[in-house]
Amino acid sequence: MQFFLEVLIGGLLSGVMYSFVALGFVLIYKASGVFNFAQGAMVFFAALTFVGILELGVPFWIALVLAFGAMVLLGIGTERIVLRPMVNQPPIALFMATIGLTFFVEGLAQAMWGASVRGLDLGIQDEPIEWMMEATGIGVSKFDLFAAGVAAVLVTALALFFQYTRVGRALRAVADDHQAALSIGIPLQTIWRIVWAVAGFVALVAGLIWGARNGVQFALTFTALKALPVLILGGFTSVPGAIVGGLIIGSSEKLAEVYLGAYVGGGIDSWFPYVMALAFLLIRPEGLFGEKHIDRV
Amino acid sequence: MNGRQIGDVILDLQNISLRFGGVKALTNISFDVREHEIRAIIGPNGAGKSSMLNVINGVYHPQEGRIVFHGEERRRMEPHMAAMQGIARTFQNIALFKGMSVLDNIMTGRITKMKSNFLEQAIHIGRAQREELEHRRKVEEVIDFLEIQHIRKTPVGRLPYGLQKRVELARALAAEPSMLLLDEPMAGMNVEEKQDMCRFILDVNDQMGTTIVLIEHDMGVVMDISDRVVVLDYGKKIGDGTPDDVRNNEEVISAYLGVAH
Amino acid sequence: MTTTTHHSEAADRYLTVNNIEVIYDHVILVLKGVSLEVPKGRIVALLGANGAGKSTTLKAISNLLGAERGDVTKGDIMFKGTRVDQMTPNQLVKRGVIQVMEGRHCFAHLTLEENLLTGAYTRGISRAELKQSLEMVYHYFPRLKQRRMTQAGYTSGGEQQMCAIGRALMAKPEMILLDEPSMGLAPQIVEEIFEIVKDLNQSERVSFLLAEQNTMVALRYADFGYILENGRVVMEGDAKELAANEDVKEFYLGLSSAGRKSFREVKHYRRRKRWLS
Amino acid sequence: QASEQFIGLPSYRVGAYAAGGSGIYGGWIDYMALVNERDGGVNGVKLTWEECETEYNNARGVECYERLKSKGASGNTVFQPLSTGITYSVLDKVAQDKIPMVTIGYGRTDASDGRVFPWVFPMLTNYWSQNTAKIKFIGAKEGGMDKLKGKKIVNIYHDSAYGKETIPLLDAQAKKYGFTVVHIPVSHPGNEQQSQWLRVRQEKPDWVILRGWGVMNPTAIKAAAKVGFPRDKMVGVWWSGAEEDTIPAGDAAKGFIAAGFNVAGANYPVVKAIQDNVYKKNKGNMEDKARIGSVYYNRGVVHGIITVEAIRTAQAKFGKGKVMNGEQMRWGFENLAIDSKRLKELGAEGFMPDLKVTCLDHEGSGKVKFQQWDGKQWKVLTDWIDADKELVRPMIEESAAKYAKEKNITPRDCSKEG
Amino acid sequence: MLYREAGQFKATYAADQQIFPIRQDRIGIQLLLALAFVAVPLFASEYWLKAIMVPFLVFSLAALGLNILTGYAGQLSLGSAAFMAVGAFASYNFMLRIDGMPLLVAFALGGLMAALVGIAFGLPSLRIKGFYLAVATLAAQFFIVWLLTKVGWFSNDSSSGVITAQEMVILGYRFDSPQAKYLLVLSIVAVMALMAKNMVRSSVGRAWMAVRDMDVAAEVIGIRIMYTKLLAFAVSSFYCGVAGALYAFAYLGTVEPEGFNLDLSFKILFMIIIGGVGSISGAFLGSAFIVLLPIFLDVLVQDVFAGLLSPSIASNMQLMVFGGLIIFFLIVEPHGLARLWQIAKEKLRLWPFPH
Ligand SMILES: Nc1ncnc2c1ncn2[C@@H]1O[C@H](COP(=O)(O)OP(=O)(O)OP(=O)(O)O)[C@@H](O)[C@H]1O
Ligand SMILES: Nc1ncnc2c1ncn2[C@@H]1O[C@H](COP(=O)(O)OP(=O)(O)OP(=O)(O)O)[C@@H](O)[C@H]1O
Ligand SMILES: [Mg+2]
Ligand SMILES: [Mg+2]
Repeated sequence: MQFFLEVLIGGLLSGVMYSFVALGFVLIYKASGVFNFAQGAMVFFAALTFVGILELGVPFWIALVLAFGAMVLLGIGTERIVLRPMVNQPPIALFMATIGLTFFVEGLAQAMWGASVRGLDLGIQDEPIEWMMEATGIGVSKFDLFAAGVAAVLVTALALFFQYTRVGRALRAVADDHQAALSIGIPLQTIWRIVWAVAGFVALVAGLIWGARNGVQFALTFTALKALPVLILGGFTSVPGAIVGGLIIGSSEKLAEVYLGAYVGGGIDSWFPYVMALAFLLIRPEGLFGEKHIDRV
Repeated sequence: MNGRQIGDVILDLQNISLRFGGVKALTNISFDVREHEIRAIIGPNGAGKSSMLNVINGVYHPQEGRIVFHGEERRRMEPHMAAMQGIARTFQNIALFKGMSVLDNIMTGRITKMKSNFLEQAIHIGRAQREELEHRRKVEEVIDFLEIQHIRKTPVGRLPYGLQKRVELARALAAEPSMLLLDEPMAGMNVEEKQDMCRFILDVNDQMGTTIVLIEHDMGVVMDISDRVVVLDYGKKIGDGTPDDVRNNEEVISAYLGVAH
Repeated sequence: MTTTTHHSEAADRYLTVNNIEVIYDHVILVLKGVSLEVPKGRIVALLGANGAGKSTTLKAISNLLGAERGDVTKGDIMFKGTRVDQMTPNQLVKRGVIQVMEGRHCFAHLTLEENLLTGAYTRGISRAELKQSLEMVYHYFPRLKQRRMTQAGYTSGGEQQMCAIGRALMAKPEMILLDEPSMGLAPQIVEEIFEIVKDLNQSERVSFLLAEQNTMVALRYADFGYILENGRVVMEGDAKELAANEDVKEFYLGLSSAGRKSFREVKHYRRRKRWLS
Repeated sequence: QASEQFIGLPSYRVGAYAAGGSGIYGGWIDYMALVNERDGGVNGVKLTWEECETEYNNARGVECYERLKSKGASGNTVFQPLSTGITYSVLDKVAQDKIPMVTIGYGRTDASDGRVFPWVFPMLTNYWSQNTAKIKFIGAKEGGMDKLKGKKIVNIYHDSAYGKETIPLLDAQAKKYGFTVVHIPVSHPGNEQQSQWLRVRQEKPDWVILRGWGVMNPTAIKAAAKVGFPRDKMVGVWWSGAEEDTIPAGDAAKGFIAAGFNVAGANYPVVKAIQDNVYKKNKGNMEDKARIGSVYYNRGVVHGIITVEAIRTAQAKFGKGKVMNGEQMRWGFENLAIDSKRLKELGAEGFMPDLKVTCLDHEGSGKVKFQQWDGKQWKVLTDWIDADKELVRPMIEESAAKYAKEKNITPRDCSKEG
Repeated sequence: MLYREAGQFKATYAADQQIFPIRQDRIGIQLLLALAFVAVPLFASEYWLKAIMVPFLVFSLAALGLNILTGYAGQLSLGSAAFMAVGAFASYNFMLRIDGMPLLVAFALGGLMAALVGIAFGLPSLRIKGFYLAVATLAAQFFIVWLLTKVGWFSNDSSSGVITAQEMVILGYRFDSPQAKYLLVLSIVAVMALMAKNMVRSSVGRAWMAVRDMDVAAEVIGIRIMYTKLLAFAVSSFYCGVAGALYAFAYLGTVEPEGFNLDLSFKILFMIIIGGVGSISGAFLGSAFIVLLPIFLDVLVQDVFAGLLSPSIASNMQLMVFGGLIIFFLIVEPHGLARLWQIAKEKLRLWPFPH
């Protein structure tokens, strides 16, 4: 039982880690109807830029601000060069454009900061909380708890932003119909810059947290892979969905690997999250919290 | 006035009720459609007219009520079954296949009549090729009839609204339906174009004997060309009868027509 | 070429379109030199058959063509003395020009009320003012109030049309470009909408440029009209004069010298004569 | 025109494996530059090379192979793909085109049987040899191979062809020495290993063998720290034993042990010579000079040494100062012998193992050293440890024979080779 | 004046329904085929045949398959590589385990296995749409690769999970020279491309497009959605399966399950989007773009810029330029290279008048 609990809690917490990346996807999807393939590359770029600046001897907080600045620039550049000429184009074309962006950002990151792998220390130990370990025998990492806290704050803030603010509403409108949004004077350019900047910020946070865990290296782009089932399960358009999806995927993936994996030779966490998400989708085709697809005749 | 004979009831809807969550789109509606007639459905916006058509061809499944088509009570039915039974329709918000040319759009209308399988089509000799030509001939007849020869190869997305409506009608006609459901076929047209459209509808009705169920907001059109009219308001039926009956029905006047026309 | 004679004061030079040419996709020439003018506080109707280029003209004015890969390649557009053809739609809306697009482009996943609220985006106003504007729209369209919490995607065609118009009103525009407002609306609502147009025009001095197929109603409410055919203005004049013109009567109003013909009696297609082809 | 020996370099400097690639190719190119700068080439034959970006992708690798094949004066004379996937993709082609393929510490294990694979040289050590050395090391730590009885070893492996390759061997060894082995796969990319390490904790093993790849390594080390498994009981393969694997894990990596057929450190004469003769003249390949002497860099130097020594060997037979073609190079590799004396001359004593390749045995060595991460750098822990050849060789021959049968290859008779 | 339809009147519908109704197009395609079948094998170097033409054709075939599913039937798939893997491993096993199995039959059976797997993973498409459907195909992608790695039987218990494709022999003729391999691949691809073109211009193709453009309306017209979607999955997977078999047999010779990873799936998706979604020629153009451009850039860097830039920067610059060009082409024409080509032709038709 204790082991079960430990696996469960570990799974829930690692699910939160996936949510960080999923959140970035949700933001951009919700605000422009674009599936941003470059999210993983942005996570990498953000973390690498931060560490790169840090290595120049810049203090932590200033480096953070500078890295955020770099993400804002990237967002503005993307809006100007990629999105603006492609207003009102089919989502698949925009999706492809973000793929081009992925190659560009990956190349840019490594051309700027080199290919070497770097460590990152946020000053929070990735070790079990001792008193809890002693009292219950269950190991819960301080770092994971910290990450969960950050995620909770982010998600709450973003969910409120989308639902209740003028800009949030405009973002959702843009996702529905670019041209109609333009026609009532919603400044697409500003909106997209805001969103990409916010998504850049989320990517930075995700990059820092994942980077502190596994090192700042190209593999950060792979985090996107883990985020996909989370995104799909929670729904492309739901901020809280990203978290709930993360929790479900994280915990079920771990439980499955531990309890089912042994029977089939293990390694099932490569596909289990997808099958899991699929099972949910068969019941709710738009994800748990996603907006229902409206098609009427 | 002309040779067509209005026949027996072929579609009988009895006590249909349809709800979407809390919204009652249709409440306890009964009406029938006779063979070869032009049956109009009118009513204010949101009255449930389009929903009614969707019930008839199986897109929506009413929670209550019976539908009898050609004497047979219909169980839950998928839309493509309705097409098989000879019901074709056009849509209020144009539902053409945007990525295809006009010709291809109309050709899809004949899909239920195609016999060759995909392997024959892949090889494209023998039956598949013959069939393709045969149906093309039929489609060209429709194209000639609706006078859209000049836009045959144009992608439908580029056409102005009015022509798109006509292409949609062509697609429906290509199926040689016995019953045609038209959802506001004349919206967004000027008088001249409406006249053309009326002519097409009347000719289809006359020459092919097609039964037509028509939703339209232009009272001039409705009153001129329909045989019987049913009036809906807030999902309820408030009138049913010949154009003249309906025109003089107090309830209909206050709910829909407004000041006398 | 288009020297409009009916209004001469400079203050009336409000919206002018000068000889514009529009090309879609770099190859499809749609407008071949269209000029028109909307004086302040007037209602101008833009009439014409399907595909004449009415919507294109409106989109050229509100600068929505870019999104459809269309380009204004010649001519210019002035609003209150400044050129506006290079402005973004956002800047135009801030200046008071807004378009209601053809085909009810509502935001399907937003509720009707949220749809309306987005309309006020450019104004950046307080909650109280917002509420007030909302009430104004609900006053014009009570049906919207009833269904305010429904997602627009699930409302009927007519409801969506009201939503689109209401949403534009939320921006408190000076000038509205209305594209086929009557399409798909029940007759009494069409009347209502035109009454609203008239009301706004008279009480708030909102100017209108409306593209309409329903020529009869349009000419009844408009002050002035242009007839567009094949991307060219083929006729213009006072609404009353136009309505009295024999050709217009026959081709756009369906009236012959013998009065209105029944739709059933129309026997042949395409009997038209064209001014230009 | 001076005679030039062309060497094609299918490199990868972008993407996920760029960190390793830039180190290895840096070291390799620097060593060749050293030979050119200091010695004027190999007996006067200058070395030239050209890179071709593979992105670690099989299809791109094949394209590079074909492109490089006809480059240079003599065409490419040795192909070293540095990727097991590409190795497999060009396996048939190298025999047809008569270009020797050298795969040092990766690639197809059973290609060590030179009778079936005359053109393939998985030199120094293959995965199976290395693995037996690892068990020897663990045995030594436990105080003798007999002490392994009853012990438990967890094998955490990358769930791929590469990762799975040592499973049969570990099972055989477990039987032989009486320990239990538990195999736990980690699916690619392996940036999340919570469940695997909870299982490790549950299993309470005495040792963990880490057969990792890329980001899987630091993640495993961190996860080990999280569940409290001692890092100095973790032994990694050489793809888990570079600075790139430990630095990202931070403090958690302290004590982690890894096998290697080359060691880290910039103090070896050969590395010094590169500094003096190449970097002083500003002709070095590394952008980040701090990485000179790192595990990957030094591995590149090993690649350089082996390539150059093979040219030398071939020239000794076919004519000093001549440009060797692919067939001659093959002979050079097959008769390559670098003893400790030669290693000393090269300034690489202790830097890499001595080796002697034969027709039968294309591996030529099988020795590895173990290094431990002290939190800042790798420290050599042991001397060269030999593989358990009695165990490995029959398995290699069996596997090679199966391949020969499948492909209708008649193995060479090595007694007839000269 | 070279490219004109004028004066070419179609007297019959049969003439109008030819694959290439315009004479210049017909001549063009004949020239292209002559070039591909005669000139290329005669004049192209071994490098070109082996390293460029064969992979280009194989990827074109896979892209063709994906284009049927995604471009024509509108079902987004990220599992093409997995279906290729099924084709490759199935063909290998048919050849291995059944004595005297003819090569082409093995390819077809490989494709058929892929089609079956495709149908199984296509089932969710009846309920799930758009990007959400991608998850089903992703599940296929990861599950199939996992299964091929995990179950030794598929790779004939090779210790490394790698299979080595058998030699290609048809009726006693050994296809081992680069020319022979190229011609074999070219013939298969040409025939399958023709069949694809026939399908998409017949009623199956129209049914696919109808489902893609508006599935509710399609159903109302009488199209059976389930059958149509699953057929698209089956045909598409068949194409991918055959492409996978060719990838193993004619191109690499030796393949491992990991070679068919998500990256490859994405690559094929890139091809159809860049080439043109819903276009047969787009599959070829896209494949050319994605396969050739990086090579071209690399050659350019090695030959022209070598020494000017540090190798890492040069490599990363290639990546950036590649990404930039993708964006550039999409901005110029969001509907892909095939559409760009079409517009060019349209302009040519109007030339010298601008409109
Ligand atoms: N799929 C659906 N989900 C939820 N509500 C629906 C749905 N379809 C229709 N409705 C509701 O049912 C009511 C009737 O809609 P319907 O489209 O039938 O009206 P209509 O009579 O065709 O109106 P109009 O003339 O404006 O087209 C509307 O209030 C609409 O919002
Ligand atoms: N995005 C587009 N791409 C290419 N051609 C277009 C596009 N939009 C419109 N057109 C063409 O431009 C011409 C004018 O279209 P427009 O929509 O302006 O006509 P309209 O007068 O508004 O017609 P309707 O009354 O049917 O709405 C039409 O011939 C149409 O085919
Ligand atoms: Mg309706
Ligand atoms: Mg219009």
